[in-house]
Amino acid sequence: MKVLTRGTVTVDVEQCKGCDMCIPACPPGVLSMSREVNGRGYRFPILHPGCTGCQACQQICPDWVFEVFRYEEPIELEVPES
Amino acid sequence: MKVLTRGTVTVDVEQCKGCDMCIPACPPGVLSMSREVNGRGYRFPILHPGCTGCQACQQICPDWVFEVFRYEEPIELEVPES
Amino acid sequence: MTDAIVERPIVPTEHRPDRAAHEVGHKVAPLLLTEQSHFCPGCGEPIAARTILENLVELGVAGQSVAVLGIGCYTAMASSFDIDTVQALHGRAPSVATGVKRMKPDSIVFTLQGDGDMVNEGLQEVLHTAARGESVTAILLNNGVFGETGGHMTATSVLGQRTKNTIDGRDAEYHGYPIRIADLIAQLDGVAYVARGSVHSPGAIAKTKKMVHKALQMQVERKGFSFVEILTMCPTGWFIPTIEGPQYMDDTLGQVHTMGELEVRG
Amino acid sequence: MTDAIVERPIVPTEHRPDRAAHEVGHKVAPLLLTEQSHFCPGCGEPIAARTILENLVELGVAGQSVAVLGIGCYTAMASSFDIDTVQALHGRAPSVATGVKRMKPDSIVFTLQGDGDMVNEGLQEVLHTAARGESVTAILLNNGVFGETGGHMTATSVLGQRTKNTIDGRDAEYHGYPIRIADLIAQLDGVAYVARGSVHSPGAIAKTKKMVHKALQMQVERKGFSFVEILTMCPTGWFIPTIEGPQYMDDTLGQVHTMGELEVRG
Amino acid sequence: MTRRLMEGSEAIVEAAIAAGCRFFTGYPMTPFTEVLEHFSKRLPEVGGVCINAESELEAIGMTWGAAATGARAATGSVGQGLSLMQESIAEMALARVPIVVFNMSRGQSDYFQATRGGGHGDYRTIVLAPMDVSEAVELTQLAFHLADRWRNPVLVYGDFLIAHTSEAIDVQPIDFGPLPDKDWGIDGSTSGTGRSRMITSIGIGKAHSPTSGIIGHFEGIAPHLAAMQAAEARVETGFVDDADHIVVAFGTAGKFVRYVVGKMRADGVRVGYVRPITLWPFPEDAVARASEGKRAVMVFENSAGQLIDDVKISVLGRAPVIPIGGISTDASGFGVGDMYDAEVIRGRIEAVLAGQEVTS
Amino acid sequence: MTRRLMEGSEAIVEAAIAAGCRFFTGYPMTPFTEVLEHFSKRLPEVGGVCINAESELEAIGMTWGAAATGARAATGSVGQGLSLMQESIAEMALARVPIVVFNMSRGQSDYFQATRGGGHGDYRTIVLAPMDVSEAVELTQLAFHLADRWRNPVLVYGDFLIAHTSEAIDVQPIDFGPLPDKDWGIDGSTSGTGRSRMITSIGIGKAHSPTSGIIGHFEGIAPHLAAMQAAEARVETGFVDDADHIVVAFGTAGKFVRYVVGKMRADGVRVGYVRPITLWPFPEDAVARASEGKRAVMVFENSAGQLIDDVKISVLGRAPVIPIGGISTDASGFGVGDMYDAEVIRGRIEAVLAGQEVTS
Amino acid sequence: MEREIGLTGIGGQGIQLAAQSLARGAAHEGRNVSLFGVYSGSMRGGRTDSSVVVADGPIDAPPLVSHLWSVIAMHDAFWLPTVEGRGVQAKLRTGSVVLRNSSTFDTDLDRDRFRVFDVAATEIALGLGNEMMGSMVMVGAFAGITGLLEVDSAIEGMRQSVPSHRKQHIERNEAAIRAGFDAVADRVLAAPAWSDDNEEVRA
Amino acid sequence: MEREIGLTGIGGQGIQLAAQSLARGAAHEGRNVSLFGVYSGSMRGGRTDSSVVVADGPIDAPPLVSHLWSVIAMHDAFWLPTVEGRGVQAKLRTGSVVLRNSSTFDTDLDRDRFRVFDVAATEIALGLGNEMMGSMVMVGAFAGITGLLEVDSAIEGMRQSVPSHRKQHIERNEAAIRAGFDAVADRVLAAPAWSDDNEEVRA
Ligand SMILES: Cc1ncc(C[n+]2csc(CCOP(=O)(O)OP(=O)(O)O)c2C)c(N)n1
Ligand SMILES: Cc1ncc(C[n+]2csc(CCOP(=O)(O)OP(=O)(O)O)c2C)c(N)n1
Ligand code: SF4
Ligand code: SF4
Ligand code: SF4
Ligand code: SF4
Ligand code: SF4
Ligand code: SF4
Ligand SMILES: [Mg+2]
Ligand SMILES: [Mg+2]
Repeated sequence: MKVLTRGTVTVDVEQCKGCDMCIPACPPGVLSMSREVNGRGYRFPILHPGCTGCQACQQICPDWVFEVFRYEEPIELEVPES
Repeated sequence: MKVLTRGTVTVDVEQCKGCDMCIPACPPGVLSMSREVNGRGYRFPILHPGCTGCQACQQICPDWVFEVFRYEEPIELEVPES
Repeated sequence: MTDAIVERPIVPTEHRPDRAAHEVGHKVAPLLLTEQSHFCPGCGEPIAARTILENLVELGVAGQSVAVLGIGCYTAMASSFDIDTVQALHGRAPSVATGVKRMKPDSIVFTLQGDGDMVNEGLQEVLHTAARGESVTAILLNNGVFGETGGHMTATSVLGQRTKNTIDGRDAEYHGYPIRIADLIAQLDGVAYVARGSVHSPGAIAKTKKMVHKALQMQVERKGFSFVEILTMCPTGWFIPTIEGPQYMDDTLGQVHTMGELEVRG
Repeated sequence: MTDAIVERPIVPTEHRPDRAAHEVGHKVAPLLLTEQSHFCPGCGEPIAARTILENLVELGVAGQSVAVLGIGCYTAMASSFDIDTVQALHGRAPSVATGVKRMKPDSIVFTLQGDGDMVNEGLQEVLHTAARGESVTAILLNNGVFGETGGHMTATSVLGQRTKNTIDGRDAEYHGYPIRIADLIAQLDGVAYVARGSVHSPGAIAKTKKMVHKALQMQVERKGFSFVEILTMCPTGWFIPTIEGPQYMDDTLGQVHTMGELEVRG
Repeated sequence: MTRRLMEGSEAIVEAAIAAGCRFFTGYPMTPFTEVLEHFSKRLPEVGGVCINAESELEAIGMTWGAAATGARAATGSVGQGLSLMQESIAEMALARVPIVVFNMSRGQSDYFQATRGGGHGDYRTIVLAPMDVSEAVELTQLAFHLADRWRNPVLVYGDFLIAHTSEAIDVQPIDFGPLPDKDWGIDGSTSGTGRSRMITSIGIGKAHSPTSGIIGHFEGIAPHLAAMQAAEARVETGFVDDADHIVVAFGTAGKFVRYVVGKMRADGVRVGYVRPITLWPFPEDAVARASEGKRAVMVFENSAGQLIDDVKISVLGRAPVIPIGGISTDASGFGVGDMYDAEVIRGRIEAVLAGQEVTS
Repeated sequence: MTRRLMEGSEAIVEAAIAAGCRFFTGYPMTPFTEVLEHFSKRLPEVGGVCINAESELEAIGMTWGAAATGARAATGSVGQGLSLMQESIAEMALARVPIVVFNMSRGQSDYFQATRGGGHGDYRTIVLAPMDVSEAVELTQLAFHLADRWRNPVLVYGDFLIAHTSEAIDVQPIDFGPLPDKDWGIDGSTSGTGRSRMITSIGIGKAHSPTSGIIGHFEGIAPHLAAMQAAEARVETGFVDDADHIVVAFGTAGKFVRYVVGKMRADGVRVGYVRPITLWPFPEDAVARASEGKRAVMVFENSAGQLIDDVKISVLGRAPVIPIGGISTDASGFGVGDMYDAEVIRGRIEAVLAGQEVTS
Repeated sequence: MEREIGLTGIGGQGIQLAAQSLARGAAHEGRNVSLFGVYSGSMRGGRTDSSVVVADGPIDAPPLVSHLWSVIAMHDAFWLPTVEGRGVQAKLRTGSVVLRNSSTFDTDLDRDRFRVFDVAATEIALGLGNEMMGSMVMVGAFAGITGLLEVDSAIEGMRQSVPSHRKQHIERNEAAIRAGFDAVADRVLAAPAWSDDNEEVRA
Repeated sequence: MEREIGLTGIGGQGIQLAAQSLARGAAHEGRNVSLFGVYSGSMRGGRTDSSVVVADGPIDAPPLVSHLWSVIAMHDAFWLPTVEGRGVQAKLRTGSVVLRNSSTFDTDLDRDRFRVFDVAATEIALGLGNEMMGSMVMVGAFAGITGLLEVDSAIEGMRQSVPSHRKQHIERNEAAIRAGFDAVADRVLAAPAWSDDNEEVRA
């Protein structure tokens, strides 16, 4: 299955404090929490295809973890049927 | 002319501080200020016929000057035509 | 006062009438230890005090009442009230009253404070106490000035009011706006009763007395915080002749701090 | 968050995209001297701070802005804000801001205070400053607890709220009622703008940002005192997992301290 | 109750309750917060009242009201909060309202405020300075007793170390002997009887029981202070008689000094210590006696130099008075600095013995 | 300006304005009220700001903000009001915010509060104690200078007598010499430049200009205090060299003592006086020198005994220190008691000369 | 030569304005003056005192004087020792000049010891239409009896002392001062301030 | 014999609960105990330290000890001297026992001077479903490596220490302590607390 992906983010893993708040805040639900921890012992978000570049994660993140980008042209990313 | 007089008051002259407030407060307007002063140098109220015993003077007086009485039977007091 | 009246004969007033008559009301307010009153001529504060004292007696709670006084001209009442009294510091009466009430829940505790005391120095105290729903009654004597210090602007002085340090009148731009404290308190959830009365006329005094009655009644019934603001004349601090006090009050303070009941918990 | 998502492929997020893309918004809020934030995981305070900092830049007033901070967790922002700062004592920020503004009328002065700071310790300060119509902007970060000291009840904690010293929930009878501070301030004549926002969801954040904008704009136009209350999550002081913060806020504080504009001077 | 590992703040609360304290209120501030937390849990359990005051100003006001009824009532704070209470504390001393105030201070630099009264006017509070949790349990109870004995506020000067140290404690009520009746307590019951009562700091009395007036009221302060001063000074001394040098220190610093002096004595060094337990009244006589013929009197305190004033006033030139403390705090400002270290302290004492200068 | 009969409170205001004070705020309380009244009239006339603060707590906060901009700013109060300000005064000392505070005190029993700081922690305010209206005019101006020189709050310790005495006065600005730039003042102009500034009492700095941290901040207090102490002690002495006895007194009491001692000298009695002008730093050296070889050092103060502590600390046993003052007030509590009487004071001094006990 | 004048009364009697009128009036004549007033802001009938020292040379004495050459006594509330203080009379010496407002001052005075002058100040003021201006009447009477200053100087002193928000009272104050002066026309310089035989005033 | 144990970390790492668990656990075994914790109410990543003194006789030393026999090191933020203090390491002696949370403690340690034991506490906790329970893991590991107290006593100490509003966490805390104990199964009593050769620990 192809997922339309209008944007993407960078995640500053070491800044993250693992609060999980970005996860439900992401409208298309394309963030999940890692299984590993960062240097301070916190889990952090992982991005999956389908980001819209909406900035919701950036706005709610208390720790300045996300930089958000919008693609000039949306792309399609492949995901397995769920 | 006779004036119907339902009540009367006593005036504790030495308690009075001459504020004048009882004068306009008296509904039938039967109080006036003295020309002399009391021991502290204040003028004080004088009663004329026509008191109704309404207590207005007593209520507004800050210095507990008045005691108010109502006659069992109203009386008529003589005043000159004005 | 018509000039005519002074022409009329004088009724003797030194002694009780010799005719059959009954006394109505007391000369001196009840619960006083002395007839002396150390207030300026024309002051509204003793008039307001009478409304409280009479109510304590009429409600039958005088023998369990505790007064907590603020600091202002009314502080002079501390010695004359025959009421157990805690003299609080300027602004702090509501907290002191709280301490008393919590330790003696059966007492009827009221504060007596001025606008300087309550709305300036102790604004926070009264609001927190009200929000806490503390079962005490706060009584404000609002004359729109610090009477005691000589007639300076308070947080309730109305725009244009001439005070010792706003000699050209209170100017919103420079001195800000008056606080209508009863309106604020009425917004709080913990309050059972809020009203504003005045003592500038016999009619207003009668209404005010009823307000104080209701406020104390709320405390008896443990319904929460109760509050009565009473506008009082301060001819000294207003720099006007005593006789003009009532009218001045009506024209200035009375226009902003309007009378009436603002909150009555059922 | 559906479990399904974790099954999907992972998009690399270490670097800027290699495809043609433009950055939207900044990673770090503007006017910060450091990316480090000394707040607990899931704290709402830095989120609220971003709404202020972005507005200062967007209004073009950053270079004349002065921050006056209260004492609470947000005090940690004093070092990181690239803004001339006066650190006030607990509760005293509005008066300090007044002093600054009166001496530097061209500066844009805002306070940043918590509910403990503003509605407990300094309730009187903010009300007097508002009534004075002081041309400053006060911003309240309301999390219904003293975060800094470990999650104790404040004057805004809602009934039933579990805090460190109301462990069975805030009980009106014993602990009193919460104060809805924005509602109180909106009653005062000196105020130009009063609103209440929140940071518990991206939508709420966007609305809050607009409120802060309007408040600062009022100051630029010298229309009087302006005020924005921002509800912020404090998972630490609420004793809940960080992820539950936004929902908890909506269910508790958000029900009593409801969002919206309460006063807008034309 | 049997011995239980308790933090100092909890132990203080248990001691207060054992002493009959039934009213407490306060506003959070580390490490006073912990005292407040324990009171807010425990007082309702024993039929008392604990109010989460909205601020320190309101806390002290509520305490005033509660104490005015005759109840044993207390409050407290730290640093800024204590300063805010000074107006009321000063006036409660004048109004003769007995309360107990816990200053869970950060360091020892509130000594002046505690002993000279940060408020206005002529007044003093009795100040009890425990050195550790066990002593805090005793002195907390004594505080309530002395407050009632003298109708005067009493301050317990604790600190972060006492608040945050846990020891195994068994709190038992202590009987300090009989006290005068609290017939001055206000409850409304004498209202309207012609014998109504009044609690006031401003020296006026009810019209039916005229007081000595404001002048008399103020003039009466000096004898009251003198009486407390004569009766209540408390001190612990150790090894002073045959010492060449003595060290004066109070509270937690006193605990360290006592420990260090003990070790030095064990090593044969002729040093002694004086530990004031009441900071006011200051044990002037004990310090004076201990200083007689000494080569130096050292003062170890965690401040820029406050206790040293009282030491100088006591020693009055009998021996040189040498400060060996200084301001020492941790990064949180809790006043638990690196100077609180037995080896550091020993080093400073030894430097003085060796005639070297001590720089803190 | 030419000489004009002015009440002390008015003269103080004129002096403050001459010194460049452009911000004042306060809350009425006799006799500070009069100072506030004059400021509220005069400051707008010179382009300054005077706010009728809603309370003393708010007054001191506003003063903090105004002074933080670098403006010369002042406030003040009396008694209770001063006590309420102690939290802020203590912290302004830490934050190095230069302000001037007028304590138009009732009597002299705020000496401890003034000199030891009624607030928490290690700090001191410079305290200037004029003896009369003329000296108040000079010391008020000096106060603003010293505040800026040291970035420290300065207290002017006046009283009811100074406030309410009128003399013919001509207020002229005094030049006390150059001062450091106030480049620390806050006005928003460095915001967003990476060089933004901060005024804080809590020892943290902007991230771009790390400070010494909280520990360093606190440890820095002691040298700051020592520097002020070394530089600023001021005193007036009279007839001390060949005196057998000296009398120490400050402020209005000092004016009386100076007058009485002058009269006694005229009568051939070998008595001298020391009048501390700064109460902190206390002129320890001058008092020590003056006490050398004297038969007694008398202390005349209107309090239960506060100044006497500093006298003892200075004299250090060189001579007996004898209190001849006491609490003396009028019925309003304004601190203007019957003891302020040249004949009464002379009587007390003579009693000591005659070896009698003085009871106040 | 130094002359110490005390004024004593109760709040609302205008004591402070009277004292200022005397002080500014004397200063207007080139005298050295020191003035001290005990008052608080309000007028609730409490003590209000003032003392004025007028001298022809510099004044080095503190403003609270041990003795009074003269006193203007509006009310006797604080005349004798009470719980509130030792009273004004204690500061008088034999021969001190006492101007007594006979309308409101009741206490007996030792007329052998003091030079007592009765002035019905309140009544005179009442006659002028404002019974509250008794102390202005006394100022005029004092100028007349003692000549410490000219009555015109006293009026000038009053003018300089009335606060800006009370300027409308200047006229009637002037009338009261003049009325007081006139009232003692029969006693002019009965106790002259600047004559040497005052040195008889003694403890 | 007295054993001083330091615990150091940053807010939120559960340092205080760990220290209390050790202290109450040791008290449960009849030892004399003194415990001191540096913490403030909030969890904003600041310093949080604790020290526990456990002794078989009465403790007369003040609670702030000059030296540490052992330290449980959760994070290295306050390990070395900084502007914020001289750091925890300064209190160690040669031979002191250091339990290092290898997941979050980065600084190099002098393994010749100290007896260092690495425990991946945060990772172990993560495996149990809550990465925030690393210090509980450390408590178990400490019991195993030093035998200062039995692991069951540590668990009992934890039970007594959890505040009433957090009782629901007791189970998983216990699991974490046991997991820590199990994780050092290969190093049991590798640094025995109550053996005499500890007296080698020296400055
Ligand atoms: C802390 C403090 N500040 C100032 C004062 C001085 N003071 C005494 S009464 C008063 C004003 C009282 O005003 P208000 O309460 O309105 O009473 P009123 O005199 O008008 O009846 C002031 C400011 C004080 N006693 N305490
Ligand atoms: C006068 C005073 N009292 C108490 C404190 C302790 N204190 C520091 S922060 C704080 C609570 C702050 O609460 P809030 O303003 O709501 O901020 P939050 O931590 O929730 O962000 C308290 C009580 C203080 N610093 N000063
Ligand atoms: S930008 Fe929007 S869609 Fe993309 S990850 Fe963030 S919240 Fe999700
Ligand atoms: S919101 Fe920020 S800090 Fe929280 S988990 Fe997401 S990225 Fe991490
Ligand atoms: S009782 Fe009524 S009618 Fe009679 S005098 Fe008084 S006010 Fe007038
Ligand atoms: S109201 Fe009372 S005090 Fe006033 S004039 Fe009338 S009687 Fe006298
Ligand atoms: S000053 Fe005003 S309030 Fe005070 S007694 Fe006089 S009139 Fe009444
Ligand atoms: S305690 Fe609450 S307000 Fe403070 S940093 Fe943590 S989450 Fe934020
Ligand atoms: Mg008023
Ligand atoms: Mg908060």
